[in-house]
Amino acid sequence: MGSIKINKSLCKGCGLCVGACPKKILRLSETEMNAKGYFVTEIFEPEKCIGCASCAVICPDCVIEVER
Amino acid sequence: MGSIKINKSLCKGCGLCVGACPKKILRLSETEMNAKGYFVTEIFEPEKCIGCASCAVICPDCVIEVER
Amino acid sequence: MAKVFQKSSFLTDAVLHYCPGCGHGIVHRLVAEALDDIQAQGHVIGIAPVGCAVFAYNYFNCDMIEAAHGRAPSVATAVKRVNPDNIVFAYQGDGDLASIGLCETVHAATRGENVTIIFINNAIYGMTGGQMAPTTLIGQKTTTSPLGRNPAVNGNPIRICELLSTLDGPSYIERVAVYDTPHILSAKKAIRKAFENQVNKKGFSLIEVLCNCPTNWGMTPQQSMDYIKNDMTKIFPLGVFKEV
Amino acid sequence: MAKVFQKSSFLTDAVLHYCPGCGHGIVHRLVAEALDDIQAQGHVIGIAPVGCAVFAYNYFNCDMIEAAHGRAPSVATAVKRVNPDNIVFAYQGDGDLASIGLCETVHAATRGENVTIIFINNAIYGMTGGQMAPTTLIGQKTTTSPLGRNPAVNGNPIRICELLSTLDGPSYIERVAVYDTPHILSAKKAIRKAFENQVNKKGFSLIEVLCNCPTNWGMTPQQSMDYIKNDMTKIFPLGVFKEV
Amino acid sequence: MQNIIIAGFGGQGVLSLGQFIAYSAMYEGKNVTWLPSYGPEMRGGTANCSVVVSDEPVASPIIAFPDTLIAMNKPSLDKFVDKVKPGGLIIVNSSIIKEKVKRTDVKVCYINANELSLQAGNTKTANIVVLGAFMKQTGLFAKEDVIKSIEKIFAKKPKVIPMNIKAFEIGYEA
Amino acid sequence: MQNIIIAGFGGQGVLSLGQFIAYSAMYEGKNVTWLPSYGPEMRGGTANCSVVVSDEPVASPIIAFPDTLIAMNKPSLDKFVDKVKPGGLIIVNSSIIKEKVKRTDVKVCYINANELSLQAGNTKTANIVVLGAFMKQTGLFAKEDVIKSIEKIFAKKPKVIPMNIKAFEIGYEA
Amino acid sequence: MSEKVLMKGNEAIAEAAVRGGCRFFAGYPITPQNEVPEYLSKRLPEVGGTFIQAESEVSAINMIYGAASVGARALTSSSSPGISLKQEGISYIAGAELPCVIINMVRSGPGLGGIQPAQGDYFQAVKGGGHGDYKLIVLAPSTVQEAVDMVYGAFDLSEKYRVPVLILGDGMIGQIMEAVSLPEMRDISKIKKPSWALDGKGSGKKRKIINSLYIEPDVLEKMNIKLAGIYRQIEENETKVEEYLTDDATVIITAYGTVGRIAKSAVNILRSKGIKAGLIRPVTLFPFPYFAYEKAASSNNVKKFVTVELSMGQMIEDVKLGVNGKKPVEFYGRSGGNVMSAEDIVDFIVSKEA
Amino acid sequence: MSEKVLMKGNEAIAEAAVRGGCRFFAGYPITPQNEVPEYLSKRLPEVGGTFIQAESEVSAINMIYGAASVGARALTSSSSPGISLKQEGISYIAGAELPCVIINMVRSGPGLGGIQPAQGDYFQAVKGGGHGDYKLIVLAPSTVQEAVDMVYGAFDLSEKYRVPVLILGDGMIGQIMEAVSLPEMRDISKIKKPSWALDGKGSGKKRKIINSLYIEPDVLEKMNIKLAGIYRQIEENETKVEEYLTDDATVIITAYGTVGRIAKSAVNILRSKGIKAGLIRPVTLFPFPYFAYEKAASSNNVKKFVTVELSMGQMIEDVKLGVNGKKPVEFYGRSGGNVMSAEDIVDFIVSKEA
Ligand SMILES: Cc1ncc(C[n+]2csc(CCOP(=O)(O)OP(=O)(O)O)c2C)c(N)n1
Ligand SMILES: Cc1ncc(C[n+]2csc(CCOP(=O)(O)OP(=O)(O)O)c2C)c(N)n1
Ligand code: SF4
Ligand code: SF4
Ligand code: SF4
Ligand code: SF4
Repeated sequence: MGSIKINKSLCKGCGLCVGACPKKILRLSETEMNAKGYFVTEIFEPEKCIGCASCAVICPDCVIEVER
Repeated sequence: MGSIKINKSLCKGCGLCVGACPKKILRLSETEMNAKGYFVTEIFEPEKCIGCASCAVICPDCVIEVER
Repeated sequence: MAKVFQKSSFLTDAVLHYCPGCGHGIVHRLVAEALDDIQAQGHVIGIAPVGCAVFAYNYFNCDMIEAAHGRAPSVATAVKRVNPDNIVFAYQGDGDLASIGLCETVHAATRGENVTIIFINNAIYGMTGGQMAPTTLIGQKTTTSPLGRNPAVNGNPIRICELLSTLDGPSYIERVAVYDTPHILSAKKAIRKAFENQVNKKGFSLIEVLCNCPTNWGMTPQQSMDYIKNDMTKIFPLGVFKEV
Repeated sequence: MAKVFQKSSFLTDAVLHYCPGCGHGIVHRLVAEALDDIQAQGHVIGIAPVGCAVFAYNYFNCDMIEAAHGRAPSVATAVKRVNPDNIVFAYQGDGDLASIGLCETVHAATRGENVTIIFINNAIYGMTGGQMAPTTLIGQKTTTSPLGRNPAVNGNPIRICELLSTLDGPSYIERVAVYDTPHILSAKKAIRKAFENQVNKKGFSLIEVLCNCPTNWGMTPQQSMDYIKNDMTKIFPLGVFKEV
Repeated sequence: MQNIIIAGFGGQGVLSLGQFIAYSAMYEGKNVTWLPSYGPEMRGGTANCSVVVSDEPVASPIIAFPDTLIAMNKPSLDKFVDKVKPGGLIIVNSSIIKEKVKRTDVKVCYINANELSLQAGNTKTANIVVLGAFMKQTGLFAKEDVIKSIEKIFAKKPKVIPMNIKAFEIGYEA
Repeated sequence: MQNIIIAGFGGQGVLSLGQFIAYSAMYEGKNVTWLPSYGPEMRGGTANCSVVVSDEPVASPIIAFPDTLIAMNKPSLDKFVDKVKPGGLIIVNSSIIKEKVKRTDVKVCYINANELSLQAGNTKTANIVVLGAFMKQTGLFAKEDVIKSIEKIFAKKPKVIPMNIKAFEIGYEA
Repeated sequence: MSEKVLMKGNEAIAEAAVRGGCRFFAGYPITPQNEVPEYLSKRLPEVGGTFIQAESEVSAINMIYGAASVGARALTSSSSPGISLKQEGISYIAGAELPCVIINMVRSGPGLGGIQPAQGDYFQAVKGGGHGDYKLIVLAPSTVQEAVDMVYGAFDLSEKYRVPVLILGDGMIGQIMEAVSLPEMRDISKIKKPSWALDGKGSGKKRKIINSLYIEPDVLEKMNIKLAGIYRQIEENETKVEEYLTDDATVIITAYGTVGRIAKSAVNILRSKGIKAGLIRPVTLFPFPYFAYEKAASSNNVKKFVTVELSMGQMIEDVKLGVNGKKPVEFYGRSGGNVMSAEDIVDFIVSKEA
Repeated sequence: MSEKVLMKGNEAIAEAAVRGGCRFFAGYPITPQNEVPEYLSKRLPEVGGTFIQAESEVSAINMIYGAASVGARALTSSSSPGISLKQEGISYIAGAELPCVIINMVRSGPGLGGIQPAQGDYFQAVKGGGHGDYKLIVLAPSTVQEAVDMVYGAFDLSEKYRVPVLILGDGMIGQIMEAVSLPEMRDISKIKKPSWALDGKGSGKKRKIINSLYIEPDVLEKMNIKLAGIYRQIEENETKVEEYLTDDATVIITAYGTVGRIAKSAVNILRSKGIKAGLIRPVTLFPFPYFAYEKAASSNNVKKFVTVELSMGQMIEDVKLGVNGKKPVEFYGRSGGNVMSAEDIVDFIVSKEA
């Protein structure tokens, strides 16, 4: 139904998207750190994404692009 | 019933007391000028004074003392 | 016969420098009488503004501070905090309080400083010769709104009582007027209550007094009193805006 | 599949310097999107404040002016008067707008200047490291109210929307919040309407955005969003306060 | 060069009297400065101005020792009487100042301007009456030129011109 | 005299690492200055501080050429590596900095502080691990004295003292 | 040049500003400059300009910052305490390289002080009352005509260097009436808006930003060095001084602004008494005409300098820096709003000669 | 003197103020001095004092005016832009002869500038950024210990003359940590409130008034003359300077505040290279130790002076006034927040020698 593109280099690992996703399919990585030193967000069940853009709307850093 | 004392040297001839007096017994003199160059207020029917202090209450310069 | 009216001992002997018929003199007396009434003599500190009342320190018979233009609320705040047992009041015009000093006014109010502010709203800058004030009425001619205040260009009058009443800090806000004897007597009551509130540590109080400036309004003193009554009170309604 | 969400072209490529989870980034995007929506590109001048958003001139993809602390409303006033065809907005924090710049805010509002102000109320001084703001909640700990804001000592929070709504100048005053997606979407609507009002020459509009500062609140971003929802909105109720 | 100080109560028109002299000077092609005293009080209090008329550009507009003093009230006379240069002129508004100048080394001209102004129809023209007296005494400018200045100055209020010319002439003849 | 620059990301504890050295110096009766860089950003960005330890009163707290550089991340190493005095010391947090220092005229000590700190029980003590390594390498103060400083500094939070002493010793022995 | 008209300094200055292209004024009432805003409140709307009575001097100077940012020829006017309040804003304007014209009709201080003429704000004007390294171009008119001409040209000057111009007057120049020739009205449509001025059209690479924040020390240092370079250029090109009978003078009186003209009278009187006096009157206070003092100090005729100010002694420091120890520099000042007459200056000098 | 403690400059200063009797603080946040208000927001209530975070710097300085009027030992603190906003208030305080202590932790300017250490506010501090003829006592600490000692004594000094004291620091002195001995806590109950301080008891002839308005020029002039007399006394009694190895020096480096200590390192390095350098470090900037320069300039050893500042050159004017043309005065400065190292100064001097 939907898909998101995470620009990980911009992510600050704030986790707001994680809380905002109605499908609860986002989480902060425990291993992947970007150049800024943040553990970035990741989508672990991308097939469940409904493209609602909740994550993108709350992301303060325009990290996420959404398609539907 | 009442009586007023006008400290003419302080009077600025603004005429507010004239308007405030319910008995209409005050007026600005046309002849008596004080040292500051103002035509001062005067009471022309002192016997009618009821000592209500309206004149004194509105006088900005504490020119009038009232007894009753 | 007994004296029913004489000059308050809270006023000095200095001759007021105000223009003939100027309401500043009336309000000075009311403040003095209110302080008399609450027997404040010996523990009062007053703050004079920059405006026609700049020489107020010559007139009130108590310790006085001459503040910078608009900053009396800040000065009063500090004085009261340092000397909480003193009765502290500021006496300010509309340019002083509502224009340059608005930030200080609102913040002293929201802090709920336990001081009393006497706010003379004469809708004009008297001292500097009749420029537009933040409280100048729409249509009113001043030296800097020569065609009459036009809201599109010069903005709208500020209603200080209404504005301050949105804050939690103030304990007592009332607007009064001095255009005739009954209103002068009510004004006195309001001022006295404001001081009583301070004694009772209720916090910030402000009394807005609608006042005249015959000189810069270009009117006789009596006309100017009528203008307060007929025109000013329409925009600035009298009454208690906050009391806690 | 079509793009349903991508970065607004009204934002530059510069990487935001804000802390992780800071709502400034969200509101930047909303402002940009609103300007996109009304197709303002090519005639916008923005004013950045002094505060965490001090670098906003790097982020909005339009002509920008960096104002002195608190003075953005004065700068905006002048810009709009000189260039009435530009869309002029100021973006200000609570220290900037409600503390040092309160006088400028109220006077631009009462003049009814046809500008739009985006007011970020995060209840703290972010940039300088977490001092008390005029909007800090009672009990809230900051570096200058280390025991929690105590109204008797530190005063009470100021409600800007309520205060400005007592004036005749403003045409549109609303308070919104960005603590979750639905509220972010409403916030966007309000901001867009404020800009539309400017286009329609309705006069002064201000949107207060309840925002977070996880860093200086000492919370995680998500906790800080919950704090807006549960605590801030109690003191600062959301809604339209004025619309003409 | 003529250095003139004009002083009196606020409201007596001392500033505009000075301006009349200044305008006349300008219309005659002279250099002139007019410098008012200014105070914080709106009404009442005293006012004065200094007028310097000169063929050369005026260097200092400040007058320490006037050639002429026009005193419209007592305090003003008292304040400036001793500053007038020996051989100078003092014009005294005798409607208001009842006493005489004691100095013998100056010329003194008494003029009851308030009363005379009534003849012109309005006490507001008392200062113009004095202007007339001043011009007569000093012969600084031709009478016709001053009248022309009055006409120019009042060009926007033509109604008051005759009254002011009359006042001027009364003062000139007095 | 020892001039030390400590640099890394904000949040890596570089400022407090510098303070530990400064406290130890003071407790040993030395003169010391600790000077942080400070920036406008609340989170992220880089941070560094300069510590000067001296028997004499410290004149300049500004270090142009440090005796020792403690680099907690790559940008910091790059920024300061060439400033270190020949014969000086560079301590590199090799948990984060993967490459080697190319200079051959300085002593370089690599320490994987983040991993080692886990042994102490908390990655927050990575800076204390580095402190240990620094003390071992420079022998600036006696080990016992530094431990005493740690105890003093944390006097108000006694719970964390053992963990920090452990981290220090891990670093010292590494 | 038109027919001469008799005008008050304040009004003449206001009219000259309009004729010089001023289309924006923001200010706050204060004696003794009120005629400037009062005049402009009527005049500016007539020419399509904007007059705003700001809520304070702080707001006014920031309005000037805004108006200048979008290329308007912007003017503000005040007197001493009000100018003090503007110091932060002035520093911002200087830091952002915005042109504008600021008038200070100086009154007596410190504090609320008095409202009579004074020159106690020399240091503030010339050394910088605000924070940081910046300069204003400071012009000191001694006659209304000079004030008119200065103000008329001030916008061009300010735009040329992107440095604010301060007209340092005093209550006297504001209140005096003199006959002036007003320069002709400039056709504002022919004055090009500066290329850096914002118009809202910016986006992407063509975005324009007005700013004084340079968080990187190296960048800010470059800016400081750039500004210093501009100030040096101004010193080279714009320094103006009036010298009067200095060639054979043994005593050099030096004074600026209205005191300059009083001092000129004093020179005349002294000469009539056989004392060879001369006058150096700085017309620009920044840039200061140090060279005139250097030259005079090197002359064998000159025995000493006498600095005359309406202050306790401020410009005298610059005079001394110019004289550089070569000759004695004396001081005669009045303050508090008292203005010396030419005779007072003469007395001072004669008494010292004796 | 107690055991030494390691403290940040800002905090040490705040504690020293409290120990010196400070019981009132009003200020507004600004980097790099925030630790002063933050520390005091906790500390002052502990000792029964008042801490107010004012709504602006303008309000803060007027709170100081109020607190000082009633005899409190009042302190405010800010950094450059904030100090600019305080100029009107400072002029009022000086005009009303109120004692107080003002801290400026200078950052780089002009305008918003940057937040790193600078000395670009020298003119503002020393010549008077506000309007009118007034002076502040300006103290420039070069170490945290000196700052502590200065602040501790500043209230006494300020009350003695009824002249405000300005501590001119910079971001570096505020942020640096050094070991300091804190002076003992003064018993505030033993510090007598000044007799002129208001207490509300006044009436009739015993009324007390705090004021800076003197509408009569003669009265204001007397006030100006009185103040000038006080400033002269201060010059006589309070001028302080540190001289280091000046006796045989051929090059005199001169610098104040934190740059003074950097310059001291430079002197040491230069001496190790065989160049006989010495240092004059003004400890008081007003009163300025002109005499130290006069003396050095008269010495045959001294070939030149080098003024080192974190500015484009401000104190150099006072140095020149002291040297009075007798020897050349060179300038080495950094700005924008860049701070020179001792080596930089050495390089500058060595390069000029070559
Ligand atoms: C900083 C500053 N700005 C301006 C002034 C000039 N000024 C003196 S009184 C005044 C306004 C007075 O108006 P208001 O407060 O309404 O009082 P009023 O004279 O009408 O009683 C102004 C602007 C000043 N003294 N200081
Ligand atoms: C005149 C002046 N005073 C103080 C400062 C310091 N300062 C910078 S940002 C700021 C406050 C920022 O708080 P706020 O406006 O709430 O914005 P936030 O950082 O929370 O977004 C202050 C006081 C300054 N730059 N200029
Ligand atoms: S678009 Fe919606 S469903 Fe998909 S990840 Fe984002 S929030 Fe979750
Ligand atoms: S909201 Fe944005 S910045 Fe925050 S974790 Fe998600 S993608 Fe990253
Ligand atoms: S100018 Fe107006 S306010 Fe001032 S004294 Fe006169 S009448 Fe009163
Ligand atoms: S300090 Fe607060 S307001 Fe500022 S960027 Fe960080 S989170 Fe946002």
